[in-house]
Amino acid sequence: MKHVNVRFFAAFREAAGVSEADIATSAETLADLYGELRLKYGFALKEGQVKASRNLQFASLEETIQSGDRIVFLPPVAGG
Amino acid sequence: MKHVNVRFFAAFREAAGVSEADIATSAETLADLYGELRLKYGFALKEGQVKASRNLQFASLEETIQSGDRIVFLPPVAGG
Amino acid sequence: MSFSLSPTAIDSPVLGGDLSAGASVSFVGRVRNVNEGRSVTALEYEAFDELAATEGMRIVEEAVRRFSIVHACCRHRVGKLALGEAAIHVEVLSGHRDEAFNACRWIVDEVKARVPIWKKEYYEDGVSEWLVPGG
Amino acid sequence: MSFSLSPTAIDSPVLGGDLSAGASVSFVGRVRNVNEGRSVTALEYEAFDELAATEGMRIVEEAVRRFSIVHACCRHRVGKLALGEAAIHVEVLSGHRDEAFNACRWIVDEVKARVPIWKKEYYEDGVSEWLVPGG
Repeated sequence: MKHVNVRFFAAFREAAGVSEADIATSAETLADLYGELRLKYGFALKEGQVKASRNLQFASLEETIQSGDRIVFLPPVAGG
Repeated sequence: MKHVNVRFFAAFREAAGVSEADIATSAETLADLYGELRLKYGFALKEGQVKASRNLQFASLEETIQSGDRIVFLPPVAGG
Repeated sequence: MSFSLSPTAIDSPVLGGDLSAGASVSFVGRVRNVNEGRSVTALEYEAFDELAATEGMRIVEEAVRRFSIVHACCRHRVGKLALGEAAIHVEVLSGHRDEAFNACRWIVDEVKARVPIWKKEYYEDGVSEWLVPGG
Repeated sequence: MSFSLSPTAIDSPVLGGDLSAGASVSFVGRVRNVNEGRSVTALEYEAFDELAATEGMRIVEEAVRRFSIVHACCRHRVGKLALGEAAIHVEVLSGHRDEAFNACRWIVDEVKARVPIWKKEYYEDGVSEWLVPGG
């Protein structure tokens, strides 16, 4: 099991009911982890609509996660 | 002879040495009048570089002038 | 609508003191009372602060290189906004107006497309929702 | 260069109170210290006031119709200007940013091309001259 920190923003924050969570997971990649969280919290967005950040950088969903990672999944941005 | 009022701006004002003049002329058109003034004051600009205003409206240089007209010849504009 | 000739100084806030910079273009986007036909009563912006700051700065610096402008800055509002309040302000200073207009427009577009900021709209009927552009 | 997230109101002077207008673009053109390689020390603008006012207003009104914008205004300075002083200020308010950028740019271009205002440049070497664009 890997232990990662996940922060939630906007629609994800509201669906999860929390701003962040320490999560134990067997997911290989960010995409795998998003799949797990989507099931757990009922996120509406499909994997194809989501981007990710790992350790405060943009990250591909194909990236492998490691224990200690600080992860954020990003709904489509809507600033401006 | 026609009697018209001519105002001068910018390079024309400096070349003429006055801001306006009441002029008696036998010129038919604005172009003719510009030709007269160009000779009289030594304006550097050729007729093709100049536009005109007659009675506070833009006017074609082909327009016929009449006594009482208020005329301005316009060097190429350079605002902004 | 107005046009006026001013014999006295035009008070216009412009960036910086670089006297080779002759053009300043600024953009303000503010909260409208309507979006796609629905009556909006308020907006809320939420940002992933750390990444938004990094990516926003990257955009501004990229604009300076790409358009050879002298200066650029961008502010984006977060939190809850009333109608008419400014959501984003971009200001660009450059030698000539071409680059100033192009760079300002580019920064606005890139910030909308790249910076992790999300918008929730509150509607007159009591409903609210996080917008999903293209979703 | 800067980018910031602001949790408090962004103070940005925008035109009017029309809450359907979400975008404001403004342009300031100011006196540069150099033009076509010559060191400029000051500028002077002279206008044929009556016709400049008429033609300037025509441009602003034409912009409103042509770009379907909400509001536009333009101020042009006359008299002698020091380096860094604003020569022209255009501000446009519209529903969306596309028209706001296009209309603002168009107004600046049209004012330069059509309004009877003339510019004299004063150079470091003591010479001064009335500019003849394209001449």
